[in-house]
Amino acid sequence: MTESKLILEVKNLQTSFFTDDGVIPSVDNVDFHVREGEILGIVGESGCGKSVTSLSIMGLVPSPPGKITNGQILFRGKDLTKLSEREMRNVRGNDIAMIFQEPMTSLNPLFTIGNQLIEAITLHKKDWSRKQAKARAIEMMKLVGLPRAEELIKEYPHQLSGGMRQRVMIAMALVCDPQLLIADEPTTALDVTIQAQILKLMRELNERLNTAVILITHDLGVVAETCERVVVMYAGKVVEEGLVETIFNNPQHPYTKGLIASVPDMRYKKQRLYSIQGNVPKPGTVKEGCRFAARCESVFGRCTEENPPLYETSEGHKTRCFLYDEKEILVNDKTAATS
Amino acid sequence: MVPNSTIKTVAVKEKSTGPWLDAWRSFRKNKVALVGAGIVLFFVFLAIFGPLLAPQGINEQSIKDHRLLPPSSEFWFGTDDFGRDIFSRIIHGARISLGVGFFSVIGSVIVGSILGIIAGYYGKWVDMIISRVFDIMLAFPSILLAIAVVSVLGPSLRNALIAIAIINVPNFGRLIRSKVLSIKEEEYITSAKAIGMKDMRILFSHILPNSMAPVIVAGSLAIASAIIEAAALGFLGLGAQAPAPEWGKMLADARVVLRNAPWAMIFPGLAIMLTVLGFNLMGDGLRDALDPRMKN
Amino acid sequence: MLHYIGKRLLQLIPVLLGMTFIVFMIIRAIPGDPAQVILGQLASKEAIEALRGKLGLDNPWYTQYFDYLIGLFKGDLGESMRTVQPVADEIWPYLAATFELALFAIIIAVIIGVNAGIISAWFQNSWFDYLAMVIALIGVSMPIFWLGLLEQWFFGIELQWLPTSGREEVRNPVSAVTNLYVLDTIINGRFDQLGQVLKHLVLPGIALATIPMAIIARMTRSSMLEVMRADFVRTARAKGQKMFWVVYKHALKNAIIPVLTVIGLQTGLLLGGAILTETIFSWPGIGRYIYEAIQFRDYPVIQSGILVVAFIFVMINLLVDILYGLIDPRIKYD
Amino acid sequence: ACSSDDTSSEQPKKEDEGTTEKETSSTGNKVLIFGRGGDSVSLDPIAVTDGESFKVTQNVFETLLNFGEQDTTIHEGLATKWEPSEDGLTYTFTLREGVKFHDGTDFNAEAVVKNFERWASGSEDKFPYYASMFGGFKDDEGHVIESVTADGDYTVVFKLKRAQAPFLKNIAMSPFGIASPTAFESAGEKFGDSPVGTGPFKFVEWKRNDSITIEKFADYWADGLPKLDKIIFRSIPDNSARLNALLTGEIDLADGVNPADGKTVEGDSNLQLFERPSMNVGYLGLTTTRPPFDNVKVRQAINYAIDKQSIIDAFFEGRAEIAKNPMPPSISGYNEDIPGYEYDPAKAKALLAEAGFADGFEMELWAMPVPRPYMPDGTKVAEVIQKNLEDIGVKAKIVSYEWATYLEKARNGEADAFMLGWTGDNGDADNFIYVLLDQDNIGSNNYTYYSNEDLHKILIEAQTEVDEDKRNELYKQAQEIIYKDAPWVPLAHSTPLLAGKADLTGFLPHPTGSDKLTNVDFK
Amino acid sequence: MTKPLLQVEGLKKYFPIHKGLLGKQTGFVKAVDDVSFYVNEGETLGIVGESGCGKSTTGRMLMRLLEPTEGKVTFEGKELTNLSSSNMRKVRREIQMVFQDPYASLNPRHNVEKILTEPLIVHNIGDAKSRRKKVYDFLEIVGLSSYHAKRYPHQFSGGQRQRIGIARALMTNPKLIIADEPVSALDVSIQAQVLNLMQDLQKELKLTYIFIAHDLGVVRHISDRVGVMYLGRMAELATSESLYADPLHPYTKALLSAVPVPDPEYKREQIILEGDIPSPSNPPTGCTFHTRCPFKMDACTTIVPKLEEVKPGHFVACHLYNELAQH
Ligand SMILES: Nc1ncnc2c1ncn2[C@@H]1O[C@H](COP(=O)(O)OP(=O)(O)OP(=O)(O)O)[C@@H](O)[C@H]1O
Ligand SMILES: Nc1ncnc2c1ncn2[C@@H]1O[C@H](COP(=O)(O)OP(=O)(O)OP(=O)(O)O)[C@@H](O)[C@H]1O
Ligand SMILES: [Mg+2]
Ligand SMILES: [Mg+2]
Repeated sequence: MTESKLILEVKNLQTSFFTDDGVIPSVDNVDFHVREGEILGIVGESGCGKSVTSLSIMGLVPSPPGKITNGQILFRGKDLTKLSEREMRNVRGNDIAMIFQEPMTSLNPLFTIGNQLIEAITLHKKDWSRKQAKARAIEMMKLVGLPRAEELIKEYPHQLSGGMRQRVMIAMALVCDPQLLIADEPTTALDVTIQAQILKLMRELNERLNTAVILITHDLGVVAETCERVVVMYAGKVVEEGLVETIFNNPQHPYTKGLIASVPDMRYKKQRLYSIQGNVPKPGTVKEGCRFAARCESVFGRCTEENPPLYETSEGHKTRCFLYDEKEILVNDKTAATS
Repeated sequence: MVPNSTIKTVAVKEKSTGPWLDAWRSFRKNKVALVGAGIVLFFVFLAIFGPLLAPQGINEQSIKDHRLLPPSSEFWFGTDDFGRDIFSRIIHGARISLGVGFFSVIGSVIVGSILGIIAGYYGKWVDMIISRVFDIMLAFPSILLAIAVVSVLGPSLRNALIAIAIINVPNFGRLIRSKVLSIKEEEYITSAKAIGMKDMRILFSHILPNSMAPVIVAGSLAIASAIIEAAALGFLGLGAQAPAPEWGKMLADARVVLRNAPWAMIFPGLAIMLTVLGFNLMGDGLRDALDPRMKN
Repeated sequence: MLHYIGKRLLQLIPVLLGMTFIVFMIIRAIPGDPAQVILGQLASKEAIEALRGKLGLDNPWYTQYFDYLIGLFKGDLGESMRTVQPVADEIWPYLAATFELALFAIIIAVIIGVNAGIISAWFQNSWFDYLAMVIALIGVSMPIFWLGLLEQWFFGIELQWLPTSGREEVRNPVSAVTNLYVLDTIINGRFDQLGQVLKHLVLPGIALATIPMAIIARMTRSSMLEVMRADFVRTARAKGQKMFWVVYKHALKNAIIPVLTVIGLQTGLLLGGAILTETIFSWPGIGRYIYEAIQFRDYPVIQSGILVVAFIFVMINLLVDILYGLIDPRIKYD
Repeated sequence: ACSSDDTSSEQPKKEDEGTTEKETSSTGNKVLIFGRGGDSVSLDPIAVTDGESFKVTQNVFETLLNFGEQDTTIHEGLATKWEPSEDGLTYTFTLREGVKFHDGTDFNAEAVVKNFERWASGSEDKFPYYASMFGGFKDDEGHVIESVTADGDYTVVFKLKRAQAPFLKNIAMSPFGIASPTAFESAGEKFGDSPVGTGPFKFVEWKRNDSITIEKFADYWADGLPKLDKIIFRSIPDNSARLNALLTGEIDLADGVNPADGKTVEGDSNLQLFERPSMNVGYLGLTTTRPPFDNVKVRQAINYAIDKQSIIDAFFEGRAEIAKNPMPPSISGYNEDIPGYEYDPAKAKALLAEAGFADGFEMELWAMPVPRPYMPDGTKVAEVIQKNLEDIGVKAKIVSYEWATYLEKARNGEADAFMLGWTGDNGDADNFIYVLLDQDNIGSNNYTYYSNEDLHKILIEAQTEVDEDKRNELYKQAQEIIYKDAPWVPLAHSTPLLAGKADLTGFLPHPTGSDKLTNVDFK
Repeated sequence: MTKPLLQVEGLKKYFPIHKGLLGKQTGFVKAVDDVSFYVNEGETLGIVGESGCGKSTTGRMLMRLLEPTEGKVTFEGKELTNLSSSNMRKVRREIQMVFQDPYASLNPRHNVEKILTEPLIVHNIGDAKSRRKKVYDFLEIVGLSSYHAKRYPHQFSGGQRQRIGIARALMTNPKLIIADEPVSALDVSIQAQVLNLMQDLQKELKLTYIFIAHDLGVVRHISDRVGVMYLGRMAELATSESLYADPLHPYTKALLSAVPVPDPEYKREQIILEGDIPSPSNPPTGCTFHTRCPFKMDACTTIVPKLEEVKPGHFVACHLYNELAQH
């Protein structure tokens, strides 16, 4: 695997929600990076901050109550958190595009598919004529495997099936050749056979267009089949990061281990599933120590007192767990991220 | 063996709760709604204790000495053309306005709920008929309907109350009906059926309580509009009869002396506005507190 | 679509029939004898009996009702007992007056209400939001007759800016073509009069607009707040669309449907519910026409007047339903 | 042939009107805008009974005789001379010559006869006033007029079946304005929409519930009259709104000014206040058939209990006279010598005690829901009365109904005590006392169900008594009887107020409420 | 072979489609179309299939929460489809249901104690005291504590709510539990807890499950036999070993190959189906799968394949095997 250039670096990102119950850092000190042309997976259970992370990158955190309270998001070296709304608009859809979990609700039900696609184009290609834009839209629709593109363009979202809508979303995201595509649980709402179609499409597009992809999911299977590298999140923190093979074959963090073990495998029948006891802590309730400590089987004193940093246990494999402290490969968060 | 009994459910200390208590908590956080509730409470207080507090009665005329005096330290809101203390009359009037608002809405809620439940629950032609009747009543210009009803019954406070109750019935009826229809489709109703529950029990133990929240919200807002409607009828001379200090009637009476004594019109108007505002603020707050969809 | 409209119109028939029946029963329950009222205090018993006979009032109620219905089916709205004019001829100017006023009011209400609602939702919890919503709340809390009086007092008498009564400058009367004076002055090319007519609309228009404006603003706001949280709004932003267009194009179109319902309802309500405003501003409108008919026990006018108002009310709602279909492609009419 | 002529001649005429209108509007034309409380019902004066109709028809039509400028004395109208016969059964009218109807046809004896024929062959629901003033129609027994005949072009002879004392006054009433026979024959029922008379103004336009426009009739028989070019009657139902409109200059003359606003108008140098001479009475009727009001002592007690002066001070703003008789002093036959019941609660209590109601009783007090010239604010007056009654131990509950219901219920004798009033039609005592208190009119205008055989005899006698003095004497007796029986508490004879621009001249409000605007002008 | 506890024959549910305001019926949604199966006492029958294929409808018809259009459901020898509604209510004591959405299926205005007591009251089981005790016992059994009894549904996490749902289903000591996607709304780590709980309860209380899910891994894990549904029909029904090891129906094959496996090293030939799932209101003729089937034959477009036993205990509805059998 050749080392390619970094396209996105998220450093120390903290995004908080200012609610009636206080300030809740839903994303806390998150670090990761994306290389050109790679597919990075982010997994984690519901509410762990996956979507907030991606919205932070897009500058779309609902505000109020949300706000990026710390950290940097470097896109090709440019800090997105410092950009004005106007500059950010040029990034959105143009440099970085995003597709969302719910294909059913992510398209505006009252505008035609064509209208929405063309809008996405003309927003960034100011000098294009409508005709050009339309041609481009049709081209992209064909690219994502939509049949009857010329007719579909005049139809409304409700006339399309879920799978087709998600394809439209992908086409819309790719219409301006973005360098990075963020896909937030793009297949969660779809049936398995349709999910397979969409994932295949995304892999193909990634290869053909060399667009870097951040694929957010809670399905370990999807990660295993689609991504090269993966970031595991738990309660607003990155707990482990590494190549897909490494993570699945040699999970280090107790949470990752538990997660992998608790998935029922279709290929063989386990007598009893492993289960992580307890629940994900409510955001903001764990102030001190490791957020997984309350559910961790290997918990020891230090876990509830200190906040574990990310330890790089081997090249590109990092774990946020004191169990790996003994191995003396403590790395400073910052150096790890910039390397 | 008790499965998974090892789970340590972390006993976070939680406040005692219930849906209503929660609603109260979220209501309490809403400052504007609290102001509204404060205003309402203030007027409720007046309605109850007004007669004790008011410096004067409602009909202590003093045509020779105190006619149309401007506000002063003796007569805070001035006097009307009978030489009566407007301040005292407004205080006494709180009971009338709140009473009409409250009881007319109670009446519409009761009748509307019964009709709405029957329509929503039995469906078919019963629903057809009731819904059509609601349609008809809604298509009726409500103030004309009220005027017509009062014309039939004769103008009096009680009849104004009945008229207002009648015009509000279809609103509540429809609300309850649609609520019953939507709750009927909820999964917990299916689950109640699945445990073998009878229809009537489902209706009273599940459907009704769950349809009450919007009724309370709509009710508090309806009190607001009922107060205005009562005032409008009073203004047209179709509501409370003299010498009752009904605010709308006070306004109507004051029109004649508007040029000489604007205070006679300004204060009762303000009283109406403030009371109605209180109910509206409170209703809004209740909606936010009771209707989870409004929560951000 | 046409099919749908046809069907809806068919469905109207029972509602309107029910309406005629209810109105018929109510007005006959009102004590007071039209013959007496028409003939005045002087009339003798015989005269009253004679007139009752002539008006058909001594027939049993069902005969009277069926006579009225048969007339209706022939397109005959009856004849005013008081003025002896066919209601159909008489009603239009009144209706037009109210229609013009209501339309004016609702246009003000929509323009201000919808925009205030949008901006409030866009900048939720900003000072504008609070201010607009407090004003809206005060707006719905105000007895309009009181507001009307205050307006007259302030703008009419104190400042002398605006006329306080009637539809036109009487010294320079509009020659009626459609009876919608704004339109008439344009048709007649009398733009000097247009200004006057508009001036006359202002005060009653504002009084009438206040409540719908407040309701529309609140409705728009809550509807917008809901829509602004929707995924497709985020999608639009993710494309790099300007917030203004996200709000006014993507969100508004979705949020407008419940608002439309309210607008339709309010317009309908204004038509029949403007009695107090019409009285205070001496507006020769349908509300007062019917109100006076009630006072004079002019049965045919009450019946047909209410029927016409109700008819327009349901037609407006039908129109709103059709508009839904134009806005929302998911709604199919068949 | 005639009708085709008409239509052909009318066409160009309309165009003429159009052009003259434009001309006059360019030259400073004098337009009076008269704000009033309601719209007219019809502009065919004979078909209506409401004052708002007469306000307009009074200027479009003329009657054979006129009332005085501010009283109800008889003056010449379309007739210049009138001669009753000795027995009072024949009247000969000499008509004015050179008078034209607005449609261009000539006014003559023929026209008068046709008008009376039209009326006499009507029915009560069509021409109510005719029936009540002349005792019915052609075939009715009570019909007073035996015949109306033309004697030449300009003489009309009326033959009566029996003497009718107020005959000439009746003839002068607004309903009997002479209409163009050509017009009412061709218009039929629609005549009320496009009235044609001989009056100083001709009808132009009627916007229902809004305005009625009449304009100067160029061929009016009196030279230099009318002075105004146009009058627009606007209905502004609310008294305050109407005064507002006057203040903002939207109207020039406002009818029905609230007494409370009288001072405002007087204090405004741009305005002037007009007082309409009083020809009305406002009263509290006591239904004499309902206990305890069947007891004359109770009725007298109530009379003593009410503080009329306070009522007049507060709610008529002093612009009324305390009433002691059922008719106003301006009407001949008024009995000055009646002392009236002064305000004396102690006496009232004593009387109540005598009647066996020492502890008082409970009653309903009906308050008028609408303002009327004789009672500007019924409910407020009722509140004062309620208070007065409370002072003598009588608990009165104020009740109100909608106007039409109120009248019907009161007429049915359902009220204990009710407020009402009357404005005279022709300034005759009969029009008050007989109409309001005679037993013949129980179920009609005698709402108190008061009946007194002696009174009845006197009143019937007075109706045919042609000798003015004798007649007055009869009415004075009648008033004495009524005073003793006290079926009413007469409250006030009010002076209704009007307000107009300061530069208005020549406006003389008429006691009947129908004002001739012929001499009105702007300075 | 044990006697089947529940036997389903020819079950159908056609939802009429009403169009227009006058409600003219213009067609049917064939939500469930001729489905037959049985469940043995103590076993778990899994039903999988993609969204809208009629799983929930089937589940609901078994309890007559929906009236079947046609077909017979026999429970312990009683034909449920004939019972009067009051008798049916009594049977519901024996058959209980656990729902997909643990939040929506709990009345938000009732606290846990009330929710759990309700089935007892409805079926007149025990007195107030014994009911209370039973509530607390079952709270323990499903892994909650007694202090949870006074709380309201919204104060629980998803997994806990599902436990409440399960506890409620257990209150009347039912024999059969129909679980309609009981873990679909839960996170992986919580899903494992609930699945384990259900398995434990089954052993302990000798429960029979009909387990509806769309996650093939979960179904495999919990079921003894699995039925695969497609567009209202049963495409394949077999023991879970047989089905997962040797899927016969082309749809099952595609389905199995489409499921992502959490193992980056696992490589397989994926069958990616073309196109979308047709609408049940307008299902394809013949075999409803023929529009997407890679092995489509002429017969498939016209003849509806019957569910037939191709191997012992392995039923499939596909013409491929008809022919094989014939040859
Ligand atoms: N608008 C908001 N206001 C307050 N808190 C929020 C808001 N949006 C998100 N959060 C909080 O941020 C945390 C992370 O949410 P996020 O949506 O990123 O989770 P997620 O990992 O995407 O979960 P899922 O898999 O359910 O989509 C959650 O705990 C949530 O409560
Ligand atoms: N009440 C109903 N009226 C009309 N159609 C219905 C009704 N209930 C379900 N359907 C239709 O029947 C079909 C089967 O629905 P069902 O809920 O059984 O599917 P499912 O397999 O449970 O899907 P999911 O996995 O989404 O829960 C669907 O097409 C659905 O639209
Ligand atoms: Mg998310
Ligand atoms: Mg389902």
